[in-house]
Amino acid sequence: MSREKITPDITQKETVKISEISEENILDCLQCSKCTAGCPAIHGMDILPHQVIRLLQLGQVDKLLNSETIWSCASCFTCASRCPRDVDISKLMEALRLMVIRVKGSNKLKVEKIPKLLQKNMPQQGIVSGFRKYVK
Amino acid sequence: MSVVASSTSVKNVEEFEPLIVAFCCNWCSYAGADLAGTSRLNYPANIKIIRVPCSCRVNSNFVLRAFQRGADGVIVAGCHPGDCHYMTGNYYTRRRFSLLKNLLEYVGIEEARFKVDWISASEGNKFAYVMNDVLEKVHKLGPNRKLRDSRWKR
Amino acid sequence: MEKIREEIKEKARQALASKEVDVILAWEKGELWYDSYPAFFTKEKDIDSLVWDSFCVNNLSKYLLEYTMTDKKIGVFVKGCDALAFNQLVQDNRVSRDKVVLYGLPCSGMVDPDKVRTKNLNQGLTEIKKSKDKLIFITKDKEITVPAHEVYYDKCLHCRYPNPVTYDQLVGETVAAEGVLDDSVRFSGVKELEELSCEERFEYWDGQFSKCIRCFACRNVCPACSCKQCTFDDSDLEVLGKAREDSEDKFFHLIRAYHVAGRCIDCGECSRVCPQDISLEKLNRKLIKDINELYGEYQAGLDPSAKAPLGTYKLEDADSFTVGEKGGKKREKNSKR
Amino acid sequence: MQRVGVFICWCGTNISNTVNIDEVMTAVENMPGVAYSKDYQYMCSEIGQNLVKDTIKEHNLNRIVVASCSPRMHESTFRKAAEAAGLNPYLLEIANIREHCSWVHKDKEAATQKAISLTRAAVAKAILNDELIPGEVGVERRALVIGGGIAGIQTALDIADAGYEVDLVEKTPSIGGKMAQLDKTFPTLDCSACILTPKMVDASMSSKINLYTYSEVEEVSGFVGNFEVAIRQKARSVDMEKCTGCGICLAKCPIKTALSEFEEGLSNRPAIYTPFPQAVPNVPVIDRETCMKFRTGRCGVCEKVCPTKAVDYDQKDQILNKKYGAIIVTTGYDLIDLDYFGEYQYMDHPDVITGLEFERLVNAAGPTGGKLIRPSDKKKPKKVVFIQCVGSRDKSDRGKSYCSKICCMYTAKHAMLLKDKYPDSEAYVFYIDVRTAGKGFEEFQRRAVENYGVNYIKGMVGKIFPTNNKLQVNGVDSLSGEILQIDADMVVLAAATKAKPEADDVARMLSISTDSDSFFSEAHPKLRPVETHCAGIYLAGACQGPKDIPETVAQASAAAVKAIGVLSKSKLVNNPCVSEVDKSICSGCLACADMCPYEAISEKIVEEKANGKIVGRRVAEVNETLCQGCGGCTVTCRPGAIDLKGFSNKQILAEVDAICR
Amino acid sequence: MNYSYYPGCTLKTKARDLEESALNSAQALGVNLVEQEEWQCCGAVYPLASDEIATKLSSVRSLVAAHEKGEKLVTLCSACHQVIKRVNHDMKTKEDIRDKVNNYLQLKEDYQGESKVIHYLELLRDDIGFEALAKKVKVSLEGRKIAAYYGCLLLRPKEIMEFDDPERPTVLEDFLECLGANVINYPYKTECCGGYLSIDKEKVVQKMVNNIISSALEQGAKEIVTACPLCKYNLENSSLYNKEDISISYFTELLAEALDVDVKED
Repeated sequence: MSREKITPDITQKETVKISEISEENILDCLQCSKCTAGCPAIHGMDILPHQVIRLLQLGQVDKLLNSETIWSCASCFTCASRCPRDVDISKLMEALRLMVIRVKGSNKLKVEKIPKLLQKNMPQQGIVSGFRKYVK
Repeated sequence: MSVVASSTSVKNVEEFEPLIVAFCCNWCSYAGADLAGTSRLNYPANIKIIRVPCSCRVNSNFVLRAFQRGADGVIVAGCHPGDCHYMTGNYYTRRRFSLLKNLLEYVGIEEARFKVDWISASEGNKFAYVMNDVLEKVHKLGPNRKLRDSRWKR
Repeated sequence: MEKIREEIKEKARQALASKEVDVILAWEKGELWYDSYPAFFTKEKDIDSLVWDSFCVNNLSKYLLEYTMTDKKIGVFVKGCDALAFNQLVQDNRVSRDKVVLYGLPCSGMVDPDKVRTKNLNQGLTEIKKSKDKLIFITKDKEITVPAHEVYYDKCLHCRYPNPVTYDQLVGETVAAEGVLDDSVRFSGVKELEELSCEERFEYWDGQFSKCIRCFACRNVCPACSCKQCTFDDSDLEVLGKAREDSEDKFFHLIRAYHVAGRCIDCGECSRVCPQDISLEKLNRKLIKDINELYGEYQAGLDPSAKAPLGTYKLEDADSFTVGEKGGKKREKNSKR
Repeated sequence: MQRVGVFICWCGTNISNTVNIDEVMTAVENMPGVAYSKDYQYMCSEIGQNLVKDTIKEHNLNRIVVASCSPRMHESTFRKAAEAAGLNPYLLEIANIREHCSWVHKDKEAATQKAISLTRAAVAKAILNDELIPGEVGVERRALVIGGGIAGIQTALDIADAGYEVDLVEKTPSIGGKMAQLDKTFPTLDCSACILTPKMVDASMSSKINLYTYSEVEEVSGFVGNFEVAIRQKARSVDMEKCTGCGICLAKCPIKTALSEFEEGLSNRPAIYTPFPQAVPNVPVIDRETCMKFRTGRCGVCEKVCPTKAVDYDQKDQILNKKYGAIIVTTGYDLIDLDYFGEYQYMDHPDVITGLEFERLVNAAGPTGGKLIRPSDKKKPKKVVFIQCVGSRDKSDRGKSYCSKICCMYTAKHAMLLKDKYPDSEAYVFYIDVRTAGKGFEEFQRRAVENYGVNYIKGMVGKIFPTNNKLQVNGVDSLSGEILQIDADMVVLAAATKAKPEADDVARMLSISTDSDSFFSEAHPKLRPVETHCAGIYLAGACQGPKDIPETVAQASAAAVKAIGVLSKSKLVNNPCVSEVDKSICSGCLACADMCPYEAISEKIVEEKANGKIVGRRVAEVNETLCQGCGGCTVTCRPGAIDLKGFSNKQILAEVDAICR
Repeated sequence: MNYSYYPGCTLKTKARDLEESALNSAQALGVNLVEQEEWQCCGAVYPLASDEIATKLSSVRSLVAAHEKGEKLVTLCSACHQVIKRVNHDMKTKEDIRDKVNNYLQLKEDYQGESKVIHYLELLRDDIGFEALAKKVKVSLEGRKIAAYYGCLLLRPKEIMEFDDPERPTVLEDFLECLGANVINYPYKTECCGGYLSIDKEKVVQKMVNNIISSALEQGAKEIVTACPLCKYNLENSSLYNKEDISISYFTELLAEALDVDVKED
């Protein structure tokens, strides 16, 4: 593992874009980490929810776009409903996902997978939501 | 800072120097203007302030008189609703001047010439911003000829 | 009308005889056919000259101001608009309700002498009779029937309160409020002007105001203008000069309208008496419309115990100047781009 | 003939750098009415003031204009100078050519012209100034303190010490407030009762202090020096004079199940009760809502057992009308409701408690006699989790956006008290930030960590999952990113503080203002911290914002001094810039009276001759001691019959004219 | 009483029992759930991004249709409910979205969020009332140990869903109680089942559902009820799930049972 020095930068284009898509003010967050503490899907996350905002505050969007975290968020809104600063992280997660899948050819869910899912008796609702979350 | 930039752009035009009369309540807006002063925030010298105890002291007569005497714009500034030093004064101000503002517009006086706003003692920035904003708009409109007394020389 | 006239006289006589009142305030016929002017009656025998006809347009309520400095009890006849005016005077503390006995007179409209002249109906006119929605002009040798609305005052055509909103005794029967119009008609003149450009509006009003000869008839007739001394007559403060000067005319009209804001009963008397035909009602109604829209429907003169819109407030009041902030301008509904 | 003297200040270079003083001097000389003008570098200095004084006499000046800094700065300075020279101080006007001119403009020519214009307006106004003489009004030399917590007690003691009478009104049956509920106090850990109860006794013993417990202030009118207050003394159902506080009634009362307010509902009390054994006064009250006698008409045990016949079921509420010179508001605070914080299980699990409940649980006089045990099974807790910022720094609609200020310290205290009682126990504190600004505070908190081994975790708790006999606390250590699960025996929540629910009503009653969180607003956040915008009404303690005991007591003493300042005067001087009515043109419509926020305008009947008879005519009249001079009434008056002295219609119009020249 | 009814894709396929039991029980309660004509799939997840408009249109069409009929719009599936309710909230409160959508749809009259969207549970609670419902129970569920599982979508965000307290909801418990059941309380009833993560993150979902099931089992539950097909699917995929120990059904199935309404068995 190697560690690089970074320069905090909140003004960069990607951060602004994320603020625009999510309409959330990342500066509202005071890093209490309540989001992380309550997140039920935390086992699948390499970067913790409060760290997601912290990295945004530092302008480290790339790290987030390559993270497993944004694909592990179930959009259950537990974080948003308990946030003392009224930050809806689920919207930030969505913005980050969109930043990835809006780039051509970066869909996370392949159509080939569908028949198998249907065999598994998965409700249509699940497949449709997966499509909405992972595909553009 | 945009406040400075806009004021200089106004200055460049030589021919028309608007006169703006601002009625400011002693406790909030006049103090806000003082704060703009102590913070050295710039706004054009065309704005001249008259101190009143409360925005509810400002009579419609005063506003019209200023226009008659050649003012190109008039501002009434008071404490934010709920913060009035006299508890309820500016609630009356709000009703009185909501009507006067609409009435002036109705008889064909340009909307931007009469401004009412709430500026607290801590809003030096807002004071400078509002003054610049009004001046800029009035400047675009040109001199007030509609209400001016033709006999009055400035 | 003729029948009611006798009832009125009877009522007046009885009131004086029984000492119910000391003075009766009603109308009396003048020398000219259209002249029915306000008159005070103190003696029973004078009642004979009391009149109630199609020309009793004068609002008697304001004449009560003459009696503010006495302890006399006055009986006064009030039409719908007069009753609103009366309530407004009570609200303004200018008339004591308990010193007045109100005789309510339902009224379907008063005749505009100008319209009669235009139709040349005044030649040899002896009497006007009413028959349903028609008026019969009777001269020595003939009778001409015309639809009433052709000769009524404009302001009567749009009357919203043909029946008195307050009275002690009602004379005659209530009339159907045919002329009652919704606000879209009432404020149509205002709306038309509002839709013009700023310059067009100015041109319109500049034209109106410059006609003014400052005779103050509008003020003098107005039931909301009841001050002991009018500010325009204050020679010490001199808010208003004497010269004929455009800016002074504008000042006068804006302040006059503003001073009656929230107290104007919309009786239309100011426009009626204006010798220069300035559309004062469009100023007054603009203020009424704004008050209704910003602070809720309000009819001056309906309830003398109500708070005048400019004499009260609500914490959550809207305003017309801080756009975008809380309590800001109402958003234009449904603006399709 | 008005002879105006104009004095133009350079303010060193503050004004003269941007305003051409010579040009202003030349312009001033030509202004109508100006008899003399003079400029000087520092007009506010002693030399400058003497210059003003001397010239007034020398040149026989009768109006003064000083063109200088803001009137909010030096108006009073120059008024005093004018007065010293024998001139009525209200004949002076200030032209603000510093804050409103030289400091905000860069263009020297424009600034100079504006300075001339502002000075011209001041001259025009000054010419119309009248001599104004402030009215005087007597002072009721008694203070009212609303709220009998530590703030109220301290204020009352200090005022009484200075020799003035104080009435202390407390809503509950005893004084003492929140502090009486506390066990130990940070940062010294001395026992709260040990330092509070002597003060409570002092207050009750003082000949200058009248305690009105179980009472509420119901109505306030009047003004500084002369407040009129109605106090409702609720029916105690026990005669204060006869009761000896023997306590037999408490023991015999058949109702035992009412929840004790003082014990935060952790134990029960009878229907006739004193909140706690050290209550002052030590006279019980009957809680009529739970008392069997009041509910069913049967019982009457307390009346029977009372040896002094003090129980009186027929007692009624009494209204006392009293006058005061000053009022001090010390109504304190509450903790927020935790109904909407379901994830902490406070509403659903008995072993999740608030900090205040913890105080009672560790207190020797508390419901467990000082044994710290779990409310559910009365067992000793081994692992206790403390959660800070429950609702504090929370701008969502279930919390409060501010820092509650006391929680960091009391949580450290609680953790240490736990460790003191059970050295083998474990304490975990979840926090967002630890704030220890205060004398000895940082050392105190560090002691918890370093000496007591309290486990501080920077992070929050997501949710508590109650399992069969544990509270599974799920949280995170945000520094390491480790997800934590602690099987706790007890959880203590540092619930946010909030203003009393009735604070807004109290504010309305007193005509003082509150901030968006319903805490009372001080007149100036830095320079007038215990005053309100309403003269003669002062604030102390947590009703003004979250506060600890040392701060509260300091503020209480400060408020006392302010109140004493009023009480020590035999007369108070009013602002003479008040409204007056020209009765000759007043129509008596009283629109002004309706609008007046101070009820300073009333109806008066003047007698006049009309038609040969004397008749009464209604006009408006201003009570100059009530009028605060806002001038709102003048605008309601269409004919201008009511006008504001010092800011008259004529004066303001003259200013407008002068500015527009 | 007539309601507009929005079924959604799953109820016509994998969750037919949810729809049938709901419709039949409604009929027994004198409530007429009229399926909307030509309804379109809501998209299953509410588009959280501010710049996505097209994905909201299908919901708006249903909302408009209900508005035109002057009926409340009833949903059964939690996901549909969340999507439609939130889109309606946007139409009510977000000017830019409202303008864009109205511009696109070119309706006779602009839609401004006038419709009221309710979940079938809300219909039972607020329009019929649990007290009245209890009186109609024919076969009491007495003695059955049932735990309610809420999931996320009905409860959060609470300002928009306005359904119940998101941390301590009671509507399902109240519902079960009025059917006579022995309600089991357990702290995981509002924790997420993993939702769509089961497509790709089965391990994560396993942890999530196991927590829920074990907590319910620990408190002695024999049955779990839910309102959402995906929740049911995920819970049934838990490694701890065992039909003998604990069964999972839709709340409407229990309702139909209690009202003694026939539901066709597949």
